[in-house]
Amino acid sequence: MAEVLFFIAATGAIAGAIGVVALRNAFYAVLALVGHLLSLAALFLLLRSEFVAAAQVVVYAGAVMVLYVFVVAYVGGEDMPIRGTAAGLRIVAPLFAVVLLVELCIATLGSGLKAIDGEGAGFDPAFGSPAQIGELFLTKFLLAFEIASFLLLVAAVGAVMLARRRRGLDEGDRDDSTPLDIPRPALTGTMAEAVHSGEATGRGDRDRGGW
Amino acid sequence: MAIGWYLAVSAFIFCIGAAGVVTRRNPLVVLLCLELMLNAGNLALIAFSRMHGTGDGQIFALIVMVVAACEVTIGLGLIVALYRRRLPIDVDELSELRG
Amino acid sequence: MSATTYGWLVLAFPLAGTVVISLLYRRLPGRTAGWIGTAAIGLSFLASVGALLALLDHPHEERQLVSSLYDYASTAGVDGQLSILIDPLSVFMMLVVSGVSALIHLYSVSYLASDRGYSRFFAYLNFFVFSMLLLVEAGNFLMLIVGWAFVGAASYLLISFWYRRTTATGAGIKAFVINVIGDVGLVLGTYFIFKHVGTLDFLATFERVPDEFSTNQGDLVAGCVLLLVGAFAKSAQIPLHTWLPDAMEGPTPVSALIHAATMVTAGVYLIARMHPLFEQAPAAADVGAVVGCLTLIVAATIGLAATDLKRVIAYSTMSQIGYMIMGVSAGAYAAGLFHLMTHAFFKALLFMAAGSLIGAMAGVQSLDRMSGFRRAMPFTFGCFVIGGLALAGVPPFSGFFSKDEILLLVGERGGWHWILYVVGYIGAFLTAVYTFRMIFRAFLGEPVDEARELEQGHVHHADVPRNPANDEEEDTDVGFPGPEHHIAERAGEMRGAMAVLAVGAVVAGVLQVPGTTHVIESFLEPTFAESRLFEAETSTGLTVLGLVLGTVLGLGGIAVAYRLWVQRPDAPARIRERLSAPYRLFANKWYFDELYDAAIVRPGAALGRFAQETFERVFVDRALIGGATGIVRAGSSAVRSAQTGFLRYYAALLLLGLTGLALYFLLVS
Amino acid sequence: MSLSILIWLPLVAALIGAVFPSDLGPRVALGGALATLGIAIGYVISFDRGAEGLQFLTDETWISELGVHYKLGLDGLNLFLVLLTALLFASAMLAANRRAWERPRLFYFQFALAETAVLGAFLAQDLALFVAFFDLMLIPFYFLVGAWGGPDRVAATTKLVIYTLVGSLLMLAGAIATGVIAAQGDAPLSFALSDLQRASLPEGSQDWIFLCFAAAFLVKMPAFPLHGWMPDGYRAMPLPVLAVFSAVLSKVAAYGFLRVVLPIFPDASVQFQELMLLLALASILYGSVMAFTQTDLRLILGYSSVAQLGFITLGIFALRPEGAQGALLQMINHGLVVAPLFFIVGLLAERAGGSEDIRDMGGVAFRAPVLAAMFLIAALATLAMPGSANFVGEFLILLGVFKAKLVIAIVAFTGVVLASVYMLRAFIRAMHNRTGERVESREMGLLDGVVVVPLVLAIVALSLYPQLPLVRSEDSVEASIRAAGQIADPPPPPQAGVPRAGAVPGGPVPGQGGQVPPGAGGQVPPPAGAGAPPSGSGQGP
Repeated sequence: MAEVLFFIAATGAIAGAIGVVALRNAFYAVLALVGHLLSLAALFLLLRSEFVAAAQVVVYAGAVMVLYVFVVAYVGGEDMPIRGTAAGLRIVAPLFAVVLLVELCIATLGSGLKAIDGEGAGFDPAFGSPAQIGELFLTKFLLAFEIASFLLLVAAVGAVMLARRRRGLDEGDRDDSTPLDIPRPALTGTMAEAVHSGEATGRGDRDRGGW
Repeated sequence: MAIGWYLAVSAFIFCIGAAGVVTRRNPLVVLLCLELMLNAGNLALIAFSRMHGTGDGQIFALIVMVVAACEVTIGLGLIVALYRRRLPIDVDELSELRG
Repeated sequence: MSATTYGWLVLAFPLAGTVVISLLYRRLPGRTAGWIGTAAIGLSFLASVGALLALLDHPHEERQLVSSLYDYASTAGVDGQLSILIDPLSVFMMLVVSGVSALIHLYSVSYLASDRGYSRFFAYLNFFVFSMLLLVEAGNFLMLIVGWAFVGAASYLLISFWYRRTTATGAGIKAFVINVIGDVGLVLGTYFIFKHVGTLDFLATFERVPDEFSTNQGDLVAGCVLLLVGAFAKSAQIPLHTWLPDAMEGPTPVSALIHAATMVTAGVYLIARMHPLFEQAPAAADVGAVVGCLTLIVAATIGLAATDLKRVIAYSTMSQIGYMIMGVSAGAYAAGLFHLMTHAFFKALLFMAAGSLIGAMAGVQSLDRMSGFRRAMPFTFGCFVIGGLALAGVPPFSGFFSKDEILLLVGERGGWHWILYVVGYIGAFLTAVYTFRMIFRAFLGEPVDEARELEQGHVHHADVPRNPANDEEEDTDVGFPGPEHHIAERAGEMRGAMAVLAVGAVVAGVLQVPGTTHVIESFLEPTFAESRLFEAETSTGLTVLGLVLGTVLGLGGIAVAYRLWVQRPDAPARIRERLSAPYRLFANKWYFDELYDAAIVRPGAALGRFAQETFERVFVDRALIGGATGIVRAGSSAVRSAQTGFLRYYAALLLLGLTGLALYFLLVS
Repeated sequence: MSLSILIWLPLVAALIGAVFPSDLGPRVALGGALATLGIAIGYVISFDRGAEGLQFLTDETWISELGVHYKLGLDGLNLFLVLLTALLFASAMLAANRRAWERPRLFYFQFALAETAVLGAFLAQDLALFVAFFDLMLIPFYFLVGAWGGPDRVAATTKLVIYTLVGSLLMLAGAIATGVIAAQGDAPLSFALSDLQRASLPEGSQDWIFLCFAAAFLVKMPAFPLHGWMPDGYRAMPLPVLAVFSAVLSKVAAYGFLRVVLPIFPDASVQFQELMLLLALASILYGSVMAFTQTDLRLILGYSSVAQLGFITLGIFALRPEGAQGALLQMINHGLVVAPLFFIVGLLAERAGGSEDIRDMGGVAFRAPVLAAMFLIAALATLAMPGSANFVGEFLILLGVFKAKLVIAIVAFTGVVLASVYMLRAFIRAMHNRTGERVESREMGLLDGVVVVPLVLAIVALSLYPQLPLVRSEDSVEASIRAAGQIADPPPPPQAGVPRAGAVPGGPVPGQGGQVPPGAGGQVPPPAGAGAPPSGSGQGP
């Protein structure tokens, strides 16, 4: 039974993954990813990680993916030709990917770890339960937990900062500056200035005398 | 099922994701591919967790999820900002930071 | 109070004067600064007298007192203390320095009255007196060097007192640099001696010298010659004399005080103070005697040809110091110091009179422009003549006795010292000639316009003040030199100061009349107690010969000058034509300035330019900097080309790296 | 109180200041610097001059696996350098407060970071910690020059950073090698200077490590011919920054020789003594000649610093107590004179239409007597006029060199003469002569005076009593050069006669002491009569 379920779920996950990479329409790609995530959640269940599976479905496939869908809807999921400016990458990249896959397979299968041929440790009813996870989070991994929560906070604030509407800039007005211009004050001295020294110094003659 | 199978699937998904990151030009899809790679990692972590019978791997997976969520918010925020400024939504065009 | 307490007081008054005047320079009305300065020096003189009296209370052999305030730099075997040495020699110098200084301060009170830099002048002048007193009271080499350099700095400040004149600042820097060369000589000499005796203290050094050094030992001779370099630089002896004529850029009281009476005689004091060293190193002492002799004759010849009033006196100063250096180097310590004292009197007097004359000429110093001031300025004329007679060595004026005593003692040494003796008398003759050339040209003859104006009761003032050295227009809005000129006939302070000095110049000789009085000699005896040369026997024959020779040469020189410049005014021009080669040599000051310019200044500047333009630019900037930054720049541009800005390219690189890494681990395991 | 407070206080104050509005922030940073100065003065007062070794020791294990300690301590070697650093940074902050800066909070943060780094480098008693602080110094100056400098600052910054970084990397390599080589055998890995000093390194490795350290220090000083970054760097730096850079940072390098190089690599120090002396001599002559040809006041002072640092190096590598004592005193002196001079350059430029070129100046002294007096005192001290503490420093340095290598000392005196030429030239061209075209002579304001006058008073005070630092540093300096000194100049055989010191006036009975070999004088303690002023007759009672 487990084998069948594994086979179905694994097929779904891989298919979803291929869909994400191959589909031209970004909206479809997002949907493919949702499918992939659900399949993955099934795999987690097979590994007896109920809590993670639930989190995967609720948080990931639910909340995060909704965010994607919103953005796709906002930005527009136009077709993007899958071809590189550097055309070579199109051939080279999958090649490397395949090589990497082969290597990983060799690594896992040839590692000689006896344990990976088994089905894992013996059955423990507490394994993967919310209680166990919660306890771990609040004891052994408390610091990681706190840092993660802080990271989330920062990310939330950062996202707001990035995507907020700038004052004085009407919808549709063109803002010529790139985001990179804003944190850099005039003439801080970029590496370009340094390397072509002399070119970038025209504006530099502020008052030298006095203090 | 042997743990090795899960690991194989994980490797497969990881490589698909990696190939996607390299070949796709739409930053949105690049982000999706990154999610694939992260999830592949998660799968491996959970498989090992199962193998050892301890919860540590699951904790790792959850933290990875948190990081992924953060990455998504920032990434998507960037995409929205790009769109606002009428910049091309295309990683090849956004090459301002070259040396 | 003990003698050393008086010694500290002597130092404290001028220093306090400097500090008070500097801090209050803005709030001192009128001539207050001048009176404060004069009072400080006057008190210092009184303290010197106190030190003298206190010292005389001590028995003869206990008249060398050391007092130390604190450790100044005492580390790693160096024992530098802030200590003074009170002995007859230093008291003698203190009296001369503070006495003459007090009079010159008094003179300056009115001489500089209209100058905007009035307070500054007295602050500097007081500082100078402090430094000079520190020099003569120093109890060890370190303090001596400090005083030595301080007087140099004060001299610099006062030479370039009218600092809007580029000639003054140029002269100042020249004086300072040559003095620094002297300081270096002094320091190096100290090293040579310190290396052996292991102490900086004078008395301890002198005691150890006979044990540590054999006669004419290499290090001692080297040390003494280097000390002499210091003495030559300070006392304007050949070859380090070129700064002194230029130093006449300073106000005339400065020339009187620093460049005639006190500072330039420091070299004489130094040799006298170091006599235990020089007696152990006769070779070095001979160098001093020869250089002194050379200087006295060279300076006298230049004095014959110079036309600037103050420079003539300056060259005569050089020449007279040559006598002193020759004297103390040859062992005639008391005579040399006696001449130092009488010279301080009559030379300061001459400079003061010259200052008065220059005031009447509205700042002009050229002898060619002066004539016939006798009736317009009787007092100045009188002082000038007294000073001139003393300088020329006419009996019974003071200079006669002191100069003849030096030459007598030099002659007594015998051997090759006879050459010095003869040259000394030739110099004495030339001295009389150029001194009275100056007096006759300035005071006799047809009165010039300025003199006529003065006879009608009005001091001449130029419409546009000009720098006498290069005829540049003065910066009148600045206020220094001041717009008003002052002459002795109109200013009581100037007259008073000059009168006292004139009396000194006339009567000081009685202190040391050959065969009769020995005031100076017996007073100085404790300092030179262990000297082998101090109490030299003099033969009566030589003494009488010297007195007669001195009188004849002095009067003869005056007669020659009278004949040439009064009776036959066209004669000098003819002589000049007939002897054009020596004349050019003298008028161009033996080409010393040109020589230094060609040998040191210009090569130095060329080296600087080479370093600046070639070495710095080519080697340091191109090769070293260019090399280092070039490598980094090339490296950075190589790395930069990898930064294409394409995200996917970076991702592919990551992937490549990952693949490679995995491969590596596979192969390794 | 811990030395850590001294080090980190400025930085903390600047961080607190960064929270305040930008007009108050600088004041807070300044307050931090002043408080640091107060603490430093407190340390000088409570310093026990009789005690041996380090005082106020802080010793924490920092990275235990590598044997790196967070070890701080004060001794005679760094006591006054710390005070100098605190004093000059306080003055420079005060000077900086006189004008507005763009992004002031960032500026003061960098400034305070620099102070922290310099203090750390002076106080560190662990080689790794020293290297860390030494390299940390570069970071704030990179920003201070790069962001707030004058024209061409980017090129100047690049030069400065690349050049000094190369030296720093060499030093890092040398430091690691020192620790590793010293730990061979059963000794545990440790970077504490005291441990390294005990473990004597083999001569072969000493040599190349010495060269690494020397390169770093000589670049930082800068010494000829590694001074290439100096002209551009000096031209570009804002003046308050330049004042501390020139006054303090170069001293860290010279201090490094005394603290690190001589005790740990004594054999190599002796091996390369002549090379270092010749380099120092070249620095003196070259710096002096160049200072004479420059017209930009900054560069005159810059090249004069090259020459002065040459003297300091000369004193250190005389490998004699006099020389090293003089070098240490001269470090303090040079810092004290060059900082006010740079502030005065700023004041002069204000009066000369913004130009710092002496050709555009002249006649400034007329209405500014106080300014002129300050400039004059600082200039005379710079040219080491006897009576200044600088002279005492140079006297001791050259005495040390004189005893070690006579010819070098004599040639080095040329530098003394040249110094008087270039410093007076600068003074006269700026202050005297006719008024320049755009010059407006006016007295310095009260606040300018608050910056400059205390420093000049410090110069005067030190000139009156140079013994103040000398007596405190004597033992430490002696300990620092002992190893190298013994190799260079083995102590004379014991039958060298009666020790001669202790006999100041009133001294030995004539004929008591025989011939003492030259050099014996260097090892003897100061005269016994040090405390009690000898008075009375030399002839004996």
